[in-house]
Amino acid sequence: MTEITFRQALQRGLREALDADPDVFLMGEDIGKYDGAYAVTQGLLEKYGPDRIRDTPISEAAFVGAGVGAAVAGLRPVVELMSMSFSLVASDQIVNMAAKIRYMSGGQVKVPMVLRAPTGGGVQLAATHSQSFENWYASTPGLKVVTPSTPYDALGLLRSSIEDDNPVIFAENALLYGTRGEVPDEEFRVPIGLADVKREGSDITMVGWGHGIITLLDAADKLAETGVKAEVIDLRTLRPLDMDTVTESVEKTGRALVLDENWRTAGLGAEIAAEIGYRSSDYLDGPVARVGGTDTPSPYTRPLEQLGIPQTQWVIDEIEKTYGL
Amino acid sequence: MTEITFRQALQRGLREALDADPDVFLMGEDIGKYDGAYAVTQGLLEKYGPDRIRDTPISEAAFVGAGVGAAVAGLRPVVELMSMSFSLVASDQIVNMAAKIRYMSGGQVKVPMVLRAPTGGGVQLAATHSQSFENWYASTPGLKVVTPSTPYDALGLLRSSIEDDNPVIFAENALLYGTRGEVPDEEFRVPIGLADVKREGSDITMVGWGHGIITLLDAADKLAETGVKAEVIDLRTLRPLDMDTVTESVEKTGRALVLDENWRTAGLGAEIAAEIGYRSSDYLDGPVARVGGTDTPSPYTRPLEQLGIPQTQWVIDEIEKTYGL
Amino acid sequence: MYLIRQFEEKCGEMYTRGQVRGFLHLYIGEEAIAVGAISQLQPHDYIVTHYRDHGHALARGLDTNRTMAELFGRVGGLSKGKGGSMHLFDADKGFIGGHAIVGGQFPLAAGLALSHQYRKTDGVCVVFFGDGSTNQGTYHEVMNLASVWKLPILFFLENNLYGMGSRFDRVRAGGEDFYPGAATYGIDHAAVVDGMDVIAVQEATKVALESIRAGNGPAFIEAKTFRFQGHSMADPVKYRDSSETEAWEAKDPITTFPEDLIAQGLVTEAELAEIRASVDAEVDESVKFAEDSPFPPDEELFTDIYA
Amino acid sequence: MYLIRQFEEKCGEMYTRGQVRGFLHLYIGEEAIAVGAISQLQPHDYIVTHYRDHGHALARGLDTNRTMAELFGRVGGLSKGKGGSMHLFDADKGFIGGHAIVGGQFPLAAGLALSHQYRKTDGVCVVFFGDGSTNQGTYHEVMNLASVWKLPILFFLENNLYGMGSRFDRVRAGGEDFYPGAATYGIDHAAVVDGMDVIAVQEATKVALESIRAGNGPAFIEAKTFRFQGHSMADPVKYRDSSETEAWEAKDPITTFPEDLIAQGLVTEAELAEIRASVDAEVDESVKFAEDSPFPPDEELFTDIYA
Ligand SMILES: Cc1ncc(C[n+]2csc(CCOP(=O)(O)OP(=O)(O)O)c2C)c(N)n1
Ligand SMILES: Cc1ncc(C[n+]2csc(CCOP(=O)(O)OP(=O)(O)O)c2C)c(N)n1
Ligand SMILES: [Mg+2]
Ligand SMILES: [Mg+2]
Repeated sequence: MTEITFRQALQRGLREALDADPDVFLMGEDIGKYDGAYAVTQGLLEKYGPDRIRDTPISEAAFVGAGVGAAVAGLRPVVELMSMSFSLVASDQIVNMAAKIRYMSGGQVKVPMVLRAPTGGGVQLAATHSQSFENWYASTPGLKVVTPSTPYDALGLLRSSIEDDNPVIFAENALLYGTRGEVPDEEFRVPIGLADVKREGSDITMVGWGHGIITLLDAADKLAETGVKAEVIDLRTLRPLDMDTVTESVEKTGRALVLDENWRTAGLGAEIAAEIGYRSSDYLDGPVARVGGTDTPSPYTRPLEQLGIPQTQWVIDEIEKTYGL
Repeated sequence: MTEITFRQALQRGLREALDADPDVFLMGEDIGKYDGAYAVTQGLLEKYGPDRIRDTPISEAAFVGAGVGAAVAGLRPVVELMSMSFSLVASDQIVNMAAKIRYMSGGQVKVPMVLRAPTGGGVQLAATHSQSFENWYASTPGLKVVTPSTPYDALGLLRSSIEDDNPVIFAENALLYGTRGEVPDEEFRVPIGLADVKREGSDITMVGWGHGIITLLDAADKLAETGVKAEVIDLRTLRPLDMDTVTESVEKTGRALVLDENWRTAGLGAEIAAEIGYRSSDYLDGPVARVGGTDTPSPYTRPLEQLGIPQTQWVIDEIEKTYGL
Repeated sequence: MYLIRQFEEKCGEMYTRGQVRGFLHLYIGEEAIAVGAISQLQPHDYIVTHYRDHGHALARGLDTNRTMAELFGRVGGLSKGKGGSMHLFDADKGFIGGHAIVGGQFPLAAGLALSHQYRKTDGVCVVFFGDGSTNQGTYHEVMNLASVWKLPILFFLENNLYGMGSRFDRVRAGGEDFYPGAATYGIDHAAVVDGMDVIAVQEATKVALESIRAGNGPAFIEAKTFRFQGHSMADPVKYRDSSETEAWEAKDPITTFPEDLIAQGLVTEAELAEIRASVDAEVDESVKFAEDSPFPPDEELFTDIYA
Repeated sequence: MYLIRQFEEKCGEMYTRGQVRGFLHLYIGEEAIAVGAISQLQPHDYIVTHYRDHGHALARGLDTNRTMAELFGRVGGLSKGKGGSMHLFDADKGFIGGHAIVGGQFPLAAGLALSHQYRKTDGVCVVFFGDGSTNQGTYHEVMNLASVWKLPILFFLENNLYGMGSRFDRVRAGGEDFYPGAATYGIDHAAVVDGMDVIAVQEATKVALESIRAGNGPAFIEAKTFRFQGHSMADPVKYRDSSETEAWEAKDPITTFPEDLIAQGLVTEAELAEIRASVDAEVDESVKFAEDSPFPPDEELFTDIYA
């Protein structure tokens, strides 16, 4: 075990893949000479050279789609978007090309591509730069979507994603890059599509992902002070959803809360709440509680921005309101 | 009252607006000389001339964004996309520009623009041409999203949308263009944000929108044969959602089903189901039933395509499964 | 070319009968381009095209039967009926689709070309596209990307003067010729060719491919052509005069090319008749094959989404 | 120019102190462009720019106090603190933003220009953008659209040679000069100008605006310039030699322009000192104004979403 940062975990995963498989290469804006906007790819250009660490023009549609083409030809591109917020200019290539070319060809081709991007808000980048479109991609058949919350999961999921023969959207909450955690020195994988119980408890199931897990774990600590034992489930993968792990927990605790840091309305949190409500209706002591980001664009100014992002207290209040705990 | 088609209702709304307000103009691919891919704008170029009926290059990002600019300057552009499926190449302009420029400017500007587009599948246009991204736009603060199911609603909502000072996504299910309905000769509006009870009933509330309403009304007919009185609620507006009308109905019937013709997972149907489950948990006889399109890209071949689109029988089966009706 | 023409005439007929559905875009009038260009390719080269893709598919030697079955939506089709007319694929032949989002195919083509460069082969990718598609941002982005990276890609513009009902000059600034624009991206090898002349297309393609295979980066060819029919079967063609069409029909490669061959004594009427008869039989056979092929089984809705 | 420079030096200082946050992109070194270009505009003209927008804002006469307060995220800011440094707006002055999605501002500018044309005024829209943004598809789409429709728009390229860490020649094909590419879109009025020379920029802008107002459609100006500092405050600038920066610093308009004026006897050192003192005071005052302005009240999170 070594304690490393989320950023280091990602870099380790990239280096391993570059070392292990000559078909793996990286593309993205300023990932090479600039060392990456968030320094995840720092030093890689020097080591692996410009054929494998490719700085691209600011042409997201072009290089995301080029990733699909290279993947169809059997290479394993790992493409970086400087922000998930910028993915919209490439969304046609993601949704109509990466996700569908296999289906439209009747299974003749596959797309072993990873599309990495920092995501989320909270650092005053304002409305256009603080979004989490992985929620949308999670509704798109043909894509897989993962979003780790710890260095362990980041490395384990990155390994699985690069080895996967499908297009994987790899969403890295930018607030997590500097967070630390233990990572085994030996080989391991985190399989795509498997949720993780980040904390066990018997009174309520709290479901979240990515940076939201930090809030939920904090809420669980606070709840413990009042004797409420909360179980925290980290989805880790947003598509395919591991509802079995969630269901098992809810049927044990009889209560459920879903946290979606993005806009509350019509986000992924709604899917999980609706599905829990349907699957576990006989086990639930009340409705499924939901906490979400406010339905507002993200303002620049810090006090307002923070007001829009789900805080620990919101979780606690919502549980109290819904279940009287 | 006159019986007209959905297409005629839209054309009437466009002509009225062009006649009434010199600031209204139309832009889109082949809306003029070609008469519109779905003939909604047929004959308008001849009558209003090329300044007001503007054929655009195949540059969706450019002309959607140009619509925003014109609207900011106080004009009232009605922009047509040839298909909602093509909106992805303009999604950055829709989500990051149209939806946010008002907020980012602290309310200094407004965007009185309508973005019309045919949407949905069912006519073998295959995976990239059969999608309904209005579901995504419905999760975006700053946008309004409407989707009429009858000629009456089409005209009433189009009037309201063109008069609205905000960007309105106007989703027209292409299967509806030829459908007929009564429309009053006198002035009327359908307000944005108001759902409509399309059929009254006391046993179950069925919620849908757009083309799904045809399926729900058909299901209601079938259910009536077995003595089940279903209420059918047409949301008409996807953002803002009129949950009050839905809630009122559910608290009367004690049962609810939501139909979302798009991909079932993480679609708008999930939001409605989750919200009903939360608001009306004390009134419900069981979980909120959901019917959705299959989580698959849309295949070209007709038998498979039809297998993926919610049918009347799916609704009936789901009600039986969930509520034993 | 004759095969493509006959095949498509049959497609049109089958569409009218409701056997082929969705959007059907015929290539009639443009056959010399696909045949001329694709004849110059190697088996390891890639081809990417738009929804008007029957010509490229047949020119690449995709199976006539399976192509027709795809249009019929049958399980014997190239993609088991999942793709249809706009999405013909045969990965074994390097034919990476038919794509229906205008301009969507450019980035894909860049990636396929990149794979050849990355692997240091002499392979290329040819991407076919229409005049209308050059107004999409991806055209620009990919021309630039391909040139900066010196990718082995041949940009092949099928300039049939119209994008749906829009004549190029109503939606495009910069004049009648598109190929000079390639220089803006540092693509020096840019040529224009008579798209009704299969030999000229062959020659232009050959020269362009040599340049690309020599490592000079992308090349660009603009072929002037015309679609004799509507944009798709749904198009009543009210936006142009029939006189314009007639002028182009006089250059129809399906009639002019055989005439030239006969004039040059390279082929006899009898030989041509024989070829035509065998092609007609092949096309008839493809319809039979398609009719006999069943629709895909229900479970196919859920397969091929993930590998 | 001196105001912009001093204002931005102060911004940098305030960023270091944590008063200004998010992304902060300084315009230091490029001031002659905004000042030269915007001085030629009429009040009814529109301006659209990118996230590196302080210079354009101040050149347009946006209130220094409210601009600084916006960067501080205070309710007294131009947009009540909701937009921040990258999104400066003053609709009354036709200043329609600061936009942070690279290339996202082009379509907006086309629409603003269209409104002038539609209303038959002689107004124009100037859109500022960087060398890196020309690789986005919207650049191409809007150049074409604007030219086809002969929109009254001035494309103003601030070519500072770098987009973040990428020197233009690493990510762009087609050579050192961008302005010749305008001809591809039938934009004949395309000029290049020394972006460190405010008088030259003024002159070039004046000529371009005359052409546009005369109804000739879009014009294009490329100004060669350099940002003396990093892309944003987060940039350690490891991708270029300081010698390159030093060479450009020798042309710094903030020093060279006053020197010229003095040499020409148009101004005295004493007069300059007076101007500088008053500017310094204005900047200090803006910080005080910003500090004194409260953060917006909580309910502002939910306002300005819909009209
Ligand atoms: C992004 C997008 N916008 C619009 C369309 C609708 N559309 C399909 S083909 C076409 C015209 C394309 O013209 P061109 O590129 O010249 O090709 P041609 O059909 O003439 O071969 C249009 C507008 C689409 N499929 N995708
Ligand atoms: C669509 C998109 N991609 C990437 C970015 C990140 N980004 C912000 S500024 C920038 C460089 C732009 O360079 P240039 O256009 O030359 O302007 P300059 O900063 O030099 O003034 C990049 C890559 C973004 N904001 N939006
Ligand atoms: Mg064409
Ligand atoms: Mg630059």
